[in-house]
Amino acid sequence: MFADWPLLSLTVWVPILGGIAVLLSGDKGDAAGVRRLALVIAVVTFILSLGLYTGFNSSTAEMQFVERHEWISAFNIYYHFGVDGISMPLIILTTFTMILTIIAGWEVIKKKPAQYMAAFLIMEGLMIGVFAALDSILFYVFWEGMLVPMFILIGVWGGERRVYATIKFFIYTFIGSVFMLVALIYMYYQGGSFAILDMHAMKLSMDEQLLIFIAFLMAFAVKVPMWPVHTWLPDAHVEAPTGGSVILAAIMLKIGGYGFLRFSLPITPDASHALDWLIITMSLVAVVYIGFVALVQKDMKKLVAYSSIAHMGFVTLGLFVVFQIWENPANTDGSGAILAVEGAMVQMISHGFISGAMFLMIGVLYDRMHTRNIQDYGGVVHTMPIFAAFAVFFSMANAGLPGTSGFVGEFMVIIASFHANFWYAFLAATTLILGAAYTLWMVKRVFYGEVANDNVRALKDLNQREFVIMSILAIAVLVMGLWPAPVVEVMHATIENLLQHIAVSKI
Amino acid sequence: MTFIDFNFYLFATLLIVAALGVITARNPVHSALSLVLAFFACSALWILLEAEFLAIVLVLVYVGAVMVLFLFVVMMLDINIEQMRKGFVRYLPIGALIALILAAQMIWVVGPVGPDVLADDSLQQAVRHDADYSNTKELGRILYTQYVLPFEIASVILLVAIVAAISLTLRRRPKTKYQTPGKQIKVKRNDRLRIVKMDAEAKE
Amino acid sequence: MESLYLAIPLASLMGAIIAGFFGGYIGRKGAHTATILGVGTSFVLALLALNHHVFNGAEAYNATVYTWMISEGMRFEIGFLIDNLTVMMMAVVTGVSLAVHVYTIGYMADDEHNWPKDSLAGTNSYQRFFSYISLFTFSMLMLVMSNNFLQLFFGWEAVGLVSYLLIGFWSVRPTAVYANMKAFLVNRVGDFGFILGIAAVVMYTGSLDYAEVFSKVDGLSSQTMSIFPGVDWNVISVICIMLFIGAMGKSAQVPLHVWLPDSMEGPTPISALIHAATMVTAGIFMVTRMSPMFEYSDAALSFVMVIGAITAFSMGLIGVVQNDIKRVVAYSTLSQLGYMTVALGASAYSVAIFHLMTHAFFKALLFLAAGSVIIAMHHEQDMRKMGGLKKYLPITYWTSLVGSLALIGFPGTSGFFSKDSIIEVVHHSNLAGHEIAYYAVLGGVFITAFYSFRMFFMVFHGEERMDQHTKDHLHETPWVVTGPLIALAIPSVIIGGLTVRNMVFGDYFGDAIFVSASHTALAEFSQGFHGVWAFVEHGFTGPALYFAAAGVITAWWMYIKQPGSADFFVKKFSWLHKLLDNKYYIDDFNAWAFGGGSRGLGDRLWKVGDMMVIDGFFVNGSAKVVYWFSGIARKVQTGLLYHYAFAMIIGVLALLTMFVIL
Amino acid sequence: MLTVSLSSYLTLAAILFAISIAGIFLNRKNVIVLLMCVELMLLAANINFIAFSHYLNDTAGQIFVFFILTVAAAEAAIGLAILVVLFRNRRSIDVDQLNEMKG
Amino acid sequence: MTLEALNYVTAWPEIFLLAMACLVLVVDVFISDAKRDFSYFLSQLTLIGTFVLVMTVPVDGREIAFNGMFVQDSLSIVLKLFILALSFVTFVYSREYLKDRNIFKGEYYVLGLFAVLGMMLMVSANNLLMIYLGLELLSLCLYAMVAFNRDNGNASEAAMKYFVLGAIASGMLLYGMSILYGLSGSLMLSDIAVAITQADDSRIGMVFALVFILVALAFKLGAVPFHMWVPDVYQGSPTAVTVFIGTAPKLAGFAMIMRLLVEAMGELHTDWQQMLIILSILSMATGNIIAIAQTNIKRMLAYSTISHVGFILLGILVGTNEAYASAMFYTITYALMSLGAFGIIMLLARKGFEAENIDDFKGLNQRSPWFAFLMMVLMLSMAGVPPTVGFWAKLAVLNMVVQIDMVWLALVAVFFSIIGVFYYLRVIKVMYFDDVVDDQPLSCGRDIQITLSTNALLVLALGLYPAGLMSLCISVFA
Repeated sequence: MFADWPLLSLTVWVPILGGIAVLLSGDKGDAAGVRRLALVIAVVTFILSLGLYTGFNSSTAEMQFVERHEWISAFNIYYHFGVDGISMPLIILTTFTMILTIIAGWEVIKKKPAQYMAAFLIMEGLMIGVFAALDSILFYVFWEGMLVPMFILIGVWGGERRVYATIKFFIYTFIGSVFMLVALIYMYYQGGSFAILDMHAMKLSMDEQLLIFIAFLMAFAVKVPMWPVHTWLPDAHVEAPTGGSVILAAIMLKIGGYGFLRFSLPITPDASHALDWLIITMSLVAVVYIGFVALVQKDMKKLVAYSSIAHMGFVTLGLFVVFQIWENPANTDGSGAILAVEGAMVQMISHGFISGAMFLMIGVLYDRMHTRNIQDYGGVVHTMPIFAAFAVFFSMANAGLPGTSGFVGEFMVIIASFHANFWYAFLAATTLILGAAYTLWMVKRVFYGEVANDNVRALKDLNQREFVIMSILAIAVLVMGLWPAPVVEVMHATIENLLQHIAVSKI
Repeated sequence: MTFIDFNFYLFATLLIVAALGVITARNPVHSALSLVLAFFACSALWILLEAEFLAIVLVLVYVGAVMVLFLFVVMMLDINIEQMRKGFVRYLPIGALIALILAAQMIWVVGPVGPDVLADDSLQQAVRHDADYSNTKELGRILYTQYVLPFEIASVILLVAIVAAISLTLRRRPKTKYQTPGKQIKVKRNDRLRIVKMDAEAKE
Repeated sequence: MESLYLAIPLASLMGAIIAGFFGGYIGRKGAHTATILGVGTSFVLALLALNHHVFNGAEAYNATVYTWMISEGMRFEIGFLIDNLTVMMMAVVTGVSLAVHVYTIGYMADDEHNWPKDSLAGTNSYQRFFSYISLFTFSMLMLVMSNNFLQLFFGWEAVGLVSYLLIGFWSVRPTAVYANMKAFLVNRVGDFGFILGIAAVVMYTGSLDYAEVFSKVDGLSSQTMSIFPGVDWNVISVICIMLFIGAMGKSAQVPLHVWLPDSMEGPTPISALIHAATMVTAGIFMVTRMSPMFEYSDAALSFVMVIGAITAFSMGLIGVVQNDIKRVVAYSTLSQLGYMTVALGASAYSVAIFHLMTHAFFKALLFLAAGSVIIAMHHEQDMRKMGGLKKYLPITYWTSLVGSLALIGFPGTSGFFSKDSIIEVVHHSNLAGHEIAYYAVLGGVFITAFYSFRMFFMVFHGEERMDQHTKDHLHETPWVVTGPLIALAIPSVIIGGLTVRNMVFGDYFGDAIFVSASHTALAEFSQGFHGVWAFVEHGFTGPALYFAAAGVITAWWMYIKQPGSADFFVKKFSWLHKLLDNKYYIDDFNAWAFGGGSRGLGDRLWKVGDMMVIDGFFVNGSAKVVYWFSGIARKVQTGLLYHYAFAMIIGVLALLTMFVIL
Repeated sequence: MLTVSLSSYLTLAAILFAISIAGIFLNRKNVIVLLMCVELMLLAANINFIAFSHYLNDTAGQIFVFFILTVAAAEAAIGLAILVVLFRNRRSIDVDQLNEMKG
Repeated sequence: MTLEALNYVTAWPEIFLLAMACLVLVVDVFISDAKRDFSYFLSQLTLIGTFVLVMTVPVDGREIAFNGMFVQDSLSIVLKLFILALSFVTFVYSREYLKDRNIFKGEYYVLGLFAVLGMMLMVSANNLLMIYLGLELLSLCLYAMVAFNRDNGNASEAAMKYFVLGAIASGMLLYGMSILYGLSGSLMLSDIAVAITQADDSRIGMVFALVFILVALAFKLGAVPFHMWVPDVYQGSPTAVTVFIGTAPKLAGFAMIMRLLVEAMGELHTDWQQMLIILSILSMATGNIIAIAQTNIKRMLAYSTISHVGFILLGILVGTNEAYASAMFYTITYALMSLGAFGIIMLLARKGFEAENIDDFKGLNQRSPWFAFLMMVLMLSMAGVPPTVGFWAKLAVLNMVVQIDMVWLALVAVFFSIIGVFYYLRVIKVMYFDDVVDDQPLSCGRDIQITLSTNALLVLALGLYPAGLMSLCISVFA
């Protein structure tokens, strides 16, 4: 039934147009109706994305569901959509997370609910657009456009320092991306096409590649975010409303990783190769340095935000360690590269679930106590046992416990990076300790011990809405941890193809 | 040195001196008068260049109308002359330096030394017209034919100048009291007279 | 058989799920019925499997349950490897677990007293506890039944998780929640090495499957890798040492032992089940499982042996000065784990496993007995407030005595066979460091005997030091407590004698354990074996017994005969006492160096690195510079006409100069 | 030998131009003098046009000057009107005080 | 010579406009203040009529009229249409604003119409003289309009500054033109172009002239360092005039550059390219950096204009037809954005209150979510954030810059646009994140509401589908 539909366009435009509809339905009307409309749109989008999944042929690396229409002929820009094994899971992650986000903001958002919901829906469409775009300018349009609703979200519904945080967020990301734009234009000038796949095939000299790579790096490293351009993230997360944090962590960061996969590696393989030490260093610093920084955070959201940075370090490590895996003389059969990249992808998806869950958890507490300071809590388990159970579960997932999705990606990346160098794996594996340390220490201070104060004593356990969100996420985390095969299978052909591509020098 | 040469240097010197007078005079009235002198000198130079009509126009229109307007405004606004010179000496060195550099550069390009930009044959020697040649007639001939559109536009510009000058400066003083007979005639009884009905006050 | 094998862990899991998710609905009785049923089923099925493999001599079963993931042609699978080693572990795990389940009914009966009044977490704590221990059983079974590294790691971490949950079970107690975090983190340090080991395995063999990995080990034995530039290490040694680091965490070997004593904060059944009988032996089991690899690396084996020896001796010493009844047992456990490790290092895997098994019974017994005492004493754990309990707790007394005798290796008891074997094997070992190990384990015998009976005398004999109230309420614990004690006491005595022939000297393990021909210790030791009775007789002549007897007598002298002498020695050797009392200051060092150090480092990195340098200098700094510059630059716009004109003139001049003149 | 050529006129115009520039910069007090300086500048351009016109033997230059004179008159009218308005508002045509708006 | 030879049909729109402007002038004298709306409607009618006439002007490629003084080509037609449309919208926005300030007079419209005429002549100029006259006609109208609010000191100050600097600029223009005339021997652009190709000795003289002409062009557009008038004039003028100055004349300025630099002095491309690079970088830097420190939104937009001019120059300096098209696209979209932005500023202003400070926008989202949204779209467009048209404009220009291997220049440009994002975001920030200070209700006529919404939504719509406008621009230079 879906076969003939322009499914990708629908998944992109349904939420955007839906968001506009929600916006127009206005704040004066009843908030309940607005929410319900938003939820329906999110669910419809999710169903559409499932249509993508069911129709997806995972045995090929070809782009599927391709739509291509002339858009701006003057610059050869096309309205060009398509998905492969890399973008497919991320699209589903987006649509899935969005439903939860909508529910998460259900009664909590009292100020201008229509604008809130609309911002999310529009952002959803834009994010899906980012994953689906096959024309680099189309990609860029979505990529930048996405900043705006997020900017508004943090700024309007955020916490005390929201203005600082949101402007920092915007400018940081903007700085990174404009240089990417120049790189794209340069490649257009060289190759005459803005199509991403054409860029993949383009011959580029080493100097060109290096500059383009650096431009891309600026864009994607900020988005991921990689150390040392990560400092917007803690601020943005802390100030963002819960839903905003969830989307930020669950999806927006992935766009950086996706960018590396879609642009940096295939377009500038030689530069990626030449500069992989830089990325690897930055990733490992992220894992270790940020691990320590997370340890001393006093604000729960900040802690989780920092942990996100550390986890995303695995993504970049996995993506860029491939060259050294191939080159390591000790690694005789040259295996491990696919494992690394797939590990990075799995890590992205899993981090989507887990960080989303973590932020939702903090949101649950914040909605009740209006504080995120760890020291304001203590002994929450005594008043919110069900919640505490979820919290411990997600914390363990965050710490990479096997059986949860958090483990899969880390495991794959650590193993793969060992193929390149013992010390990569060694430093990456420190996350086992650090990740557990900061997460569990927070859990200990927040949930365990005696009831800290009367505010905690007055807490009410999860309501039905919260319970449903948590359960869905918990199931997702668990299923992916126990059986990641389907996720890996979807991307396998694409990644294999990608690696074959980048193994060939472009010079 | 021919007569023409002599006149050129004479009026050129006069022009420069007058121009310097414009920018250095303490009193704006003196500046204006220097400017008039400059126009005169210039007018003489133009005659040397066989642009008689424009030379006349310059004197008649410029000196006769525009400069008078200038002087009129200077007088009207009654400016404190003592204040006028402040800062002049202080900025003179830099101003003179800039002007000298600029002049040097410009002269280097168009003057006798430096690149010979005027090397083109057509610029070497001016054709002297016959005595019966009428500059005015010649100008008039092409002004109303070839340059009819600019001519029309010039008129529009003048119109704009009129409209602008009037709309900017013409004002009815708001505090001036004047009668409007029409209004006075149209006045009705109710505008002037109000009958107030009051209840008789009750005694305590 | 496949579905039967699958049913073994799943039965426990089902119990855990039922009690965990529906504990509130089914109530206490429902919860313990469900979990006991589940674990009971697992136990019965495990026995069936044991029968199938051991007595019917079935072939080892090695198959995949499902494919977890395929990447790069490598299959990550969940599967079972069932051989004699596994079935024995399964039987021990499920058996001890079953006993603990039953025991818990009694132990946790009054659990609500352990919680604040209005704690919601306390309302279903009973059911939750059962759920946890069933979940643990499941995890442990997954660990031992695994046929690959992935699942091993999965079980490895899962038991760690349950251990975490159970140590911190009384989450209202600060010490408990400190201890559980500590346990998890220290275990994670081990896992850190473990995962690197797995990574190395994957890299050099391209597989996670035991069978496949082992088949490639031979080819790797000459390969080297360089971790530090210029230094080449044997790959197998590196892999084995890293894997062993994992084992050190889980099996609490020095210096990763620090979590185990603290784990006694958990309820006693947990101490018995997890922190004595099963989980802590996972490391031993793992090394045994990996014998085909360890055998290729003498360096790794020496490392194992030395670590084990240090643990065995030094931890026993600490046990001597402990006053908390559970902590004594805990240190004893540490020490015994050291023994097992030493055996591993001597290539005597079967001996290690044998000791593991016997230890599981008598240590569980001792813990449960200690728990019984604690229940009777109304959750008083300090031995200095006990004494003379013999007459109040007869069953506990006698079972404790059995356990203690087994622990010190009284000839004929199960502990005797296993411990004596270890000592002998180490004696025969030819690896570097075996001398140290030998003296350590021998000295350990004396210490073991001393602290065991020190505890025994302090608790059950001598004057009654408890307060009147406690004394009035003293009575023997209920049958659910004593029943398991008796149930465990019997195998503590006899299991060693029954199985020593097959397990240590026979070919019970078959292919499950591989011993290289060059490691002759066990073979040499086996030559001296002439039957169980001869072994026992020989035991009476060996040095170990004398050491043990000396220990018991010393304990008797110090705590019964001359009760004040202990204090005298404490004063006389106060430095030693202080050193031991502070556990060699390792905890303090860890808290200072790792706890404080990492927090300090984190703080520094955050405040200086992130906030000052990146945010302060680069981010906000550049914003400030732009603002500042903007503030300066706008001054150019003075509002004065002549400046504006000047700007234009300068512009003209500049352009003229640049393009016309130059 | 001194002979007047085209470049003499152009040089003269250049000097005049430079003088007017100096005047604009130096005059810090009176807007009217600024306007006069502008007139000087236009005069410089006019001299150029007429000189070229003469040497090119082309009347277009003179036509141009004709229009310049016209426009300059109009410009002067508007400029002075603005000046008057300014004076009414500020009671001053002091260039130094003409800096309410800046930055 | 017959009238036919003049080919005056080509100039019908201008003739109509002139006639109607005079009519408005006359009619206005005879109507009372209460009926002043009539002048407004008549003016609007004039613009519409002219628009229609421009649309219907019979042009076959390139039509020369009035003895070569006047040219009508696709460039002039397209630009005229936009100039007329922009002026029309400007008049719509201004009416209430002028009424509130008691300066709702016919002269505003008359001057406005004459200014439009000036722009149209500039656009169609084919002769140095015509360029000069068109420019002066426009400038004189603008000088007067700036001072239009006679009782406002800032307005007169701004007018004075504008006037003096403008006069200096036209003096320089004339000087440059005189040299150009002398060296090429003609005032006709095409002749000059031919003369430059043949020039060898006199080439440096041509460059000399170019410098002076370029200065005037830079002044007209507001490129650094000839930009000093821009902030003061933008701030001091009544907003109704600011919006007028800030939109259509930019198109006329663009046309002037096209006529002078490209048509007449295209041969000197290498020279003016270098000059424009300097001006463009300076403009982008100065505009963006100083804008950050502004608290007055009109002044901020003035600096933003300067930075946008830098971008427009980037497109021009490339020197290819495609690049001119991109610069034109940029200019048109910029005019559109700034029209909307000033429209909103006027919308917020009311009797006795100028919404001139950025702080006056505080909490606009609470007062009127719709207008806050529109303003956000406009600001994002100015910042160049997709999916608004401002992004495509920047993309188009950068694209061209990269095509002549000046990646470094593109990088400089984006670097400064990052700084630019700062202050546009601040406007969005105060609108959305800050609390309301001024809670007076917003009131404005339906016509303004609809026009303003269309204006801003057009910015968004063109962002979603810029191809139409872009191909229009390209076709102009094809």
